[in-house]
Amino acid sequence: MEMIKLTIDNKTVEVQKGASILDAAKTVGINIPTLCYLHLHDLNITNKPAGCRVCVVEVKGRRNLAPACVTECTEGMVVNTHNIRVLNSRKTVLELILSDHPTDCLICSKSGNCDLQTLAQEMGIRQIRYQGEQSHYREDTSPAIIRDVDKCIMCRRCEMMCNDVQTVGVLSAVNRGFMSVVAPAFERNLDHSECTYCGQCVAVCPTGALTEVDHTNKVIRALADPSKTVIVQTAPAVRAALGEEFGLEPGTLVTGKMVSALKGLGFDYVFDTDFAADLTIMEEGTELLDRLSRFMNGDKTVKMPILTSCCPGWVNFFEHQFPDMLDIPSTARSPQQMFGSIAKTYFAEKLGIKRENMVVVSIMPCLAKKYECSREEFKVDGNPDVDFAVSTRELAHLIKQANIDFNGLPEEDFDRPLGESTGASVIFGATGGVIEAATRTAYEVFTGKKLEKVDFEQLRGMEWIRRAEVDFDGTPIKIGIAHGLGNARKLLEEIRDGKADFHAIEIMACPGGCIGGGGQPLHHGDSSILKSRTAALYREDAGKPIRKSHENPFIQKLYEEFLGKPCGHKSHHLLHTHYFDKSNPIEVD
Amino acid sequence: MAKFKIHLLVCGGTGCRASESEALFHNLKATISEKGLENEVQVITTGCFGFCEKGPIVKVMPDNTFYTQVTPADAIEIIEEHVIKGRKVQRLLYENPETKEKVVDSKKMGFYRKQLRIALRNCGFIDPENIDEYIGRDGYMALGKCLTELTPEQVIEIMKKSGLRGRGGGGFPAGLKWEITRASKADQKYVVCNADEGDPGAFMDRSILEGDPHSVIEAMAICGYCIDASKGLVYIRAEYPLAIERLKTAIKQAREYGLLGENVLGTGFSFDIELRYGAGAFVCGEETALIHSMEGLRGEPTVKPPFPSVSGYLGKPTNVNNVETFANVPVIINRGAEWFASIGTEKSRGTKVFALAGKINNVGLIEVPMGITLREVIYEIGGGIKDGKEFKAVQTGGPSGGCLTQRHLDTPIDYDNLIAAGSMMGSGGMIVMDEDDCMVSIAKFYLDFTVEESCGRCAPCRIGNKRLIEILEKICKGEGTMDDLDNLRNLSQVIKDTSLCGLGQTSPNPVLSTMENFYEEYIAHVMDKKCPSGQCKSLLQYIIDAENCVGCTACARNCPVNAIIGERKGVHVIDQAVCIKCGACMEKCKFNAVFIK
Amino acid sequence: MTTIKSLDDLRKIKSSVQSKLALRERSDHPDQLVQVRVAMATCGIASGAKIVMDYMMVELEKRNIESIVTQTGCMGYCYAEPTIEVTVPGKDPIVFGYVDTKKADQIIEKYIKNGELVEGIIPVNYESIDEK
Amino acid sequence: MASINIKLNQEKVSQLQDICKEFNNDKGELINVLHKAQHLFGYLPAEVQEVIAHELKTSAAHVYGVVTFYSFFTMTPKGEHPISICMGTACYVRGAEKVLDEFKRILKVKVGETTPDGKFSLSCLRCVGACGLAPVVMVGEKVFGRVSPDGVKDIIGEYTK
Repeated sequence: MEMIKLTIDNKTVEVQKGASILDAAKTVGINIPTLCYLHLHDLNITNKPAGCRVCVVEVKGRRNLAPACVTECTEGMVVNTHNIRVLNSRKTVLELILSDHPTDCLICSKSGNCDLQTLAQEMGIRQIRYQGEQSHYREDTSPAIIRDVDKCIMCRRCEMMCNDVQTVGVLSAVNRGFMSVVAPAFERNLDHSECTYCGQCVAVCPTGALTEVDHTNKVIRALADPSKTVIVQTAPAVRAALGEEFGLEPGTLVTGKMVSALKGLGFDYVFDTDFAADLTIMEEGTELLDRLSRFMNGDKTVKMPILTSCCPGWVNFFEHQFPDMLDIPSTARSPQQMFGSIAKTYFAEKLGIKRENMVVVSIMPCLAKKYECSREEFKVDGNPDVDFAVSTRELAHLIKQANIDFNGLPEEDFDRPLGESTGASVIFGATGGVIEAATRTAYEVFTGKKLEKVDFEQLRGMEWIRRAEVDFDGTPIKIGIAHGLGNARKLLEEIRDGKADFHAIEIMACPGGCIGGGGQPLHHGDSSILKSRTAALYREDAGKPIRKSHENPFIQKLYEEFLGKPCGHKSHHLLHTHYFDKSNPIEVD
Repeated sequence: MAKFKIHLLVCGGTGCRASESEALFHNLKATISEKGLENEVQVITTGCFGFCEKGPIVKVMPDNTFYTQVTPADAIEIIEEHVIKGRKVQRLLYENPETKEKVVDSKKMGFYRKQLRIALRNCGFIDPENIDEYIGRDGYMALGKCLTELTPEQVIEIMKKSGLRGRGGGGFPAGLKWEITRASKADQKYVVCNADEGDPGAFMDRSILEGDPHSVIEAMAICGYCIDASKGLVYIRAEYPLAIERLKTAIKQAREYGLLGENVLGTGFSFDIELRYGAGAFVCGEETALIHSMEGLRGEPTVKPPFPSVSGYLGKPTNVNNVETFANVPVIINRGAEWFASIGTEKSRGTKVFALAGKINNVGLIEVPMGITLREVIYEIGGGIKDGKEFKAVQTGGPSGGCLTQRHLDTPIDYDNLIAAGSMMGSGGMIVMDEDDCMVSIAKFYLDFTVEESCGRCAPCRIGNKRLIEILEKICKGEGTMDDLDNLRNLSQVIKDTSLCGLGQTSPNPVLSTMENFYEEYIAHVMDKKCPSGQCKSLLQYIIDAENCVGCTACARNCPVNAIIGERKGVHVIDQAVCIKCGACMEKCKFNAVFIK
Repeated sequence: MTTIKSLDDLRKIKSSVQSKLALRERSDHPDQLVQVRVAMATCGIASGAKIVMDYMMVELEKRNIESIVTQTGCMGYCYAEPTIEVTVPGKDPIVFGYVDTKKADQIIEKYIKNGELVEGIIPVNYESIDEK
Repeated sequence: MASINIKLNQEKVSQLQDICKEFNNDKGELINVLHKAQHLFGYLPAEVQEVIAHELKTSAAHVYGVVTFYSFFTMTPKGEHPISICMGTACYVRGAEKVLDEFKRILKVKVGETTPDGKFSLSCLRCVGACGLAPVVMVGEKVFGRVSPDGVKDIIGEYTK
């Protein structure tokens, strides 16, 4: 590789050809500020519109200033990142951005977590010399995401996520000049678009323009209502990320502290979505084996491959974009909904209370879960199986509001019966985890043999699309994995074109899986955080005494006492669902 | 084939068509057939003659008689008097404004005397819809020469030697660009002609496409040969329907002749051209934005490098030149690099086409050798300032350019001198202003344009220009402060320094150059709350002079908002609270009783 | 339309269309050309000016003399019609009277080609034709 | 999630589909397709954009993003007599702004609006290239040159007979 030598702030730097000034500066400890720039190394996601101009630097011999994020280093280049010309320009540009931005920071939901606010603070902006007209847009509230476009700074990160990574295509820059903004088609609300609520736009928004719908107050009110039994479930990925909100290292597992905190908040029962994940494996695994054996016996009517259905963003995606393939995904509900369904039937019966008097709260790394629990098909007489889905970030707020010193909490265990889970369910939170969990169970059921080594390394990793073959005692089972909806689209198109011969495919809407969900603590562009969270989940799995879903004693008990058998009549009613064609056909008058 | 004794050339440019030159054309034809002269007199629609001020133009050949401001009704007289009786129609001849003499030969008119038409060589001379006429003027010979006698490297060498620089604004050497694109390796490359002329007040490229479309087609093919591209695209403004029609016709004819398509002139070279339409975005004149627009995207510019020569349309190496640049190419090949390089100045060879407009007597399209002075252009070609007013400034380079003043009048015009003087060549708009023009308002006018045309991608251009115009508006309203002037200057500098593309990097130029050259006007607005040119409405009052007012009521009757009170034969008064400052009263007063304070 | 298959084809088309444009090309710089103006008012046409004009146009081209032939109004020499005015570059215009095709031939051969004077020159005392 | 009904008749839809097909349903040709569609409908309502997005297999947001970027495209129907005032520099320095003000005053609409009776719409454009006739006003295809504020009434009068 060719090396380039240059000088940045009087320091000599040697970098590989092709490196940007920004990257080169970093190697010698010079952190040039950025705003629109986003580079998630481990996922190979980049956003470099060079639009904010905050990273401009002076390059000797160049007429104007150069954006460090996209300017390639050249041999002998002399760069100054903070002389008076650069500083004045950077501050002026920042003042301009602030002049078209509301200054209600004190009550902004992004306060303290806003890249723009941080930058203004670091640059010491104390006045905005250039005041003038500000853009005003209607606030758009959907079941999961709020768009407060007045706060949009046109960094285009959300647009990149929605189009390039997720290929959902809901957001686009519209209008031009001062009027330009990122919006759905015809500036309609998100709930009139094909939005999957994956929340990746929220995950990368540097300001308060895109945030989640906040249900914390509803939870507080439910907890305060003596007539309600309030139970909570926590998704696998939450425990690997919540600690970040309290200053802990990314990848710190806080399962026990989280349980303590939830109890401290006043939940009557603290359960685990992991339990429902084990249940999902039972249902989805049975469905897989059923289809697989019929397929291998030459049944031409059976559809292959089977696709996982636990990710609500992914479900929204195929309902909108692949209405012709609604019969391929598993009909199993997601763990969140299975939990809600079991809680408001089996567990409510056990407690002897009416479902109306039970409130099920779920703590999710995900924003699409907010939409999922509001779906009509997951309600009984208008009463939803899951009442509120709150994000990891909202949970942190709840804990802080309850004056709980999170880091000083003791570690506690989940309540039973719906709090017991296996290692298989914990890894649901990482890409490849669901299919690995399913494989552990399916292998034993299919072959009748005990699985000695439960770790399937070939199914793990961060690669966008992974293909693996697992030997089911002589029968090769072909498995596909995709995370990020754009990659899901690629696999689906392969299937549609008859080019794929998978038996089972796992799809997660968010890059990295649930650990990278739209409801997780913000990574601010550091993708190593996602890797740490993933590692934490696999650590938790490895430490579990039981690592196969079908071995969960409480799951076995649930079938004995209540459900009968997997994919049986009752299961079908409570744990399965059907999908809707939500594409936008051309209807003619 | 009929052997015509007389050719009548009728200008079919947009300007003249707006003044009914089409009806004129039909009337001429009708009269000719009425008189049974079809076999002797030919009427031809040509491209723009340039002298738009006096359009529609009719030129009679071979007498070389130049008629101006011809109406459809004049057709009969031209045929009966000139064609049949051989008597020139005196009243339609151009009158020298100084000597009051009638001028017959256009070359003897001040407007044409100093011009040198290279890019416009065929405009107003041939029928742009007839490929034969183009061929008769050496058309496609340059392409033939390149394909049969010269290697691509040799052609590029000629182009480099000629010193031709891009006429679209930047002034990048065309030959060098071709060389770089040639050096980029790819399975497919593209030649793109930028015909998205969006500069307000500029219509050079349109006139070339309307008057001589084949010259552009030929040049694109030559470029294709040089850079190894088989496909050409013309990105043309949808607002140019006539140019589009002419270009389509020309492409069709060239295809029928086999001058476009497979195996051109039996040499094995293949090249064809498609049209892509712009849709009203000035920023698409920037080449990366143009390419995105051709790809069906929002026309937002992106950072260079990569340059289009390396990665352009659909990610392939793409050579983008504008219409005028291309129009020069065939002549350079035919007449040689030395010939071309002998015209103009050392660093700016050849000629430049300007759209001369504003407060000038001879509005029109002119082509002059580089190095000519502004004085020559304004006073000799342009015939001086309209209505005998005082010259104040000339704006070149459109919204990216600046204002030049009295002291720049003797500066030779070329790329570098204009930049040194705080303006730029731009695509060739040249707007003359007189004593009545307020320079703060002019800066505001251009900023208004930039704000509307900014794509919104980068913050300094999107928000900065908006803030600039807000400050200018404040100043024009008399609410400006000295701090505002400092802010204007700092903000302008930052926008130039930090914007992503050429639009933002140059958009503050009108502000900076008017501040540089007319600072006293800014001060007058800010300190004295006065607009010296009487243009800024908020800073002026219409007052009725009691001594002169006779009470005729003309002003009161014509006031659109009934702001004038007064009895018949009594002194009238304007209610300043109601007055909208439209100036109708002043216009209607026959007694000079209304004045501006 | 036929396809142009080679550079030679192109040259052929060029030379065939060039004569059509020649009228315009030449008259764009008339000072360097032989200019013939034929008086074509009623009196001129009656006495055969049209024939003379056609003859001059055809013959001058045939004999490769770069020239332009135009018509003018009555020159005021009705007694001598048809009259033509010939201007050879660098010389004063000369008006010939009683021109027929034979005389026209002489004018071309003797006066235009060799500068020899031909009979029938009308004394130059007229005013410019256009300004009447 | 509410789906959007596209209320176009079959004939219009097929016409749109034909336009898209003419360009091989290539989304790179979006701007050419939009030009043709606007020519057909006079403007580009949301429904039309949705059909185009569907045919070209791109998102409606993208189509809308493009439509709103280019000033030539409009989502509101033009008046029966669209009036455009040239705001090119040549026209501006020769008083186009005053002419525009007069149109606004008489028609009681702003730039970009259509009169309530649908008769006139008012817009500005940049240089029609008839700078010799500045200031220039276009009504439909007809060009009016050297327009003074006084003459505005007459121009409107021509179309209100």
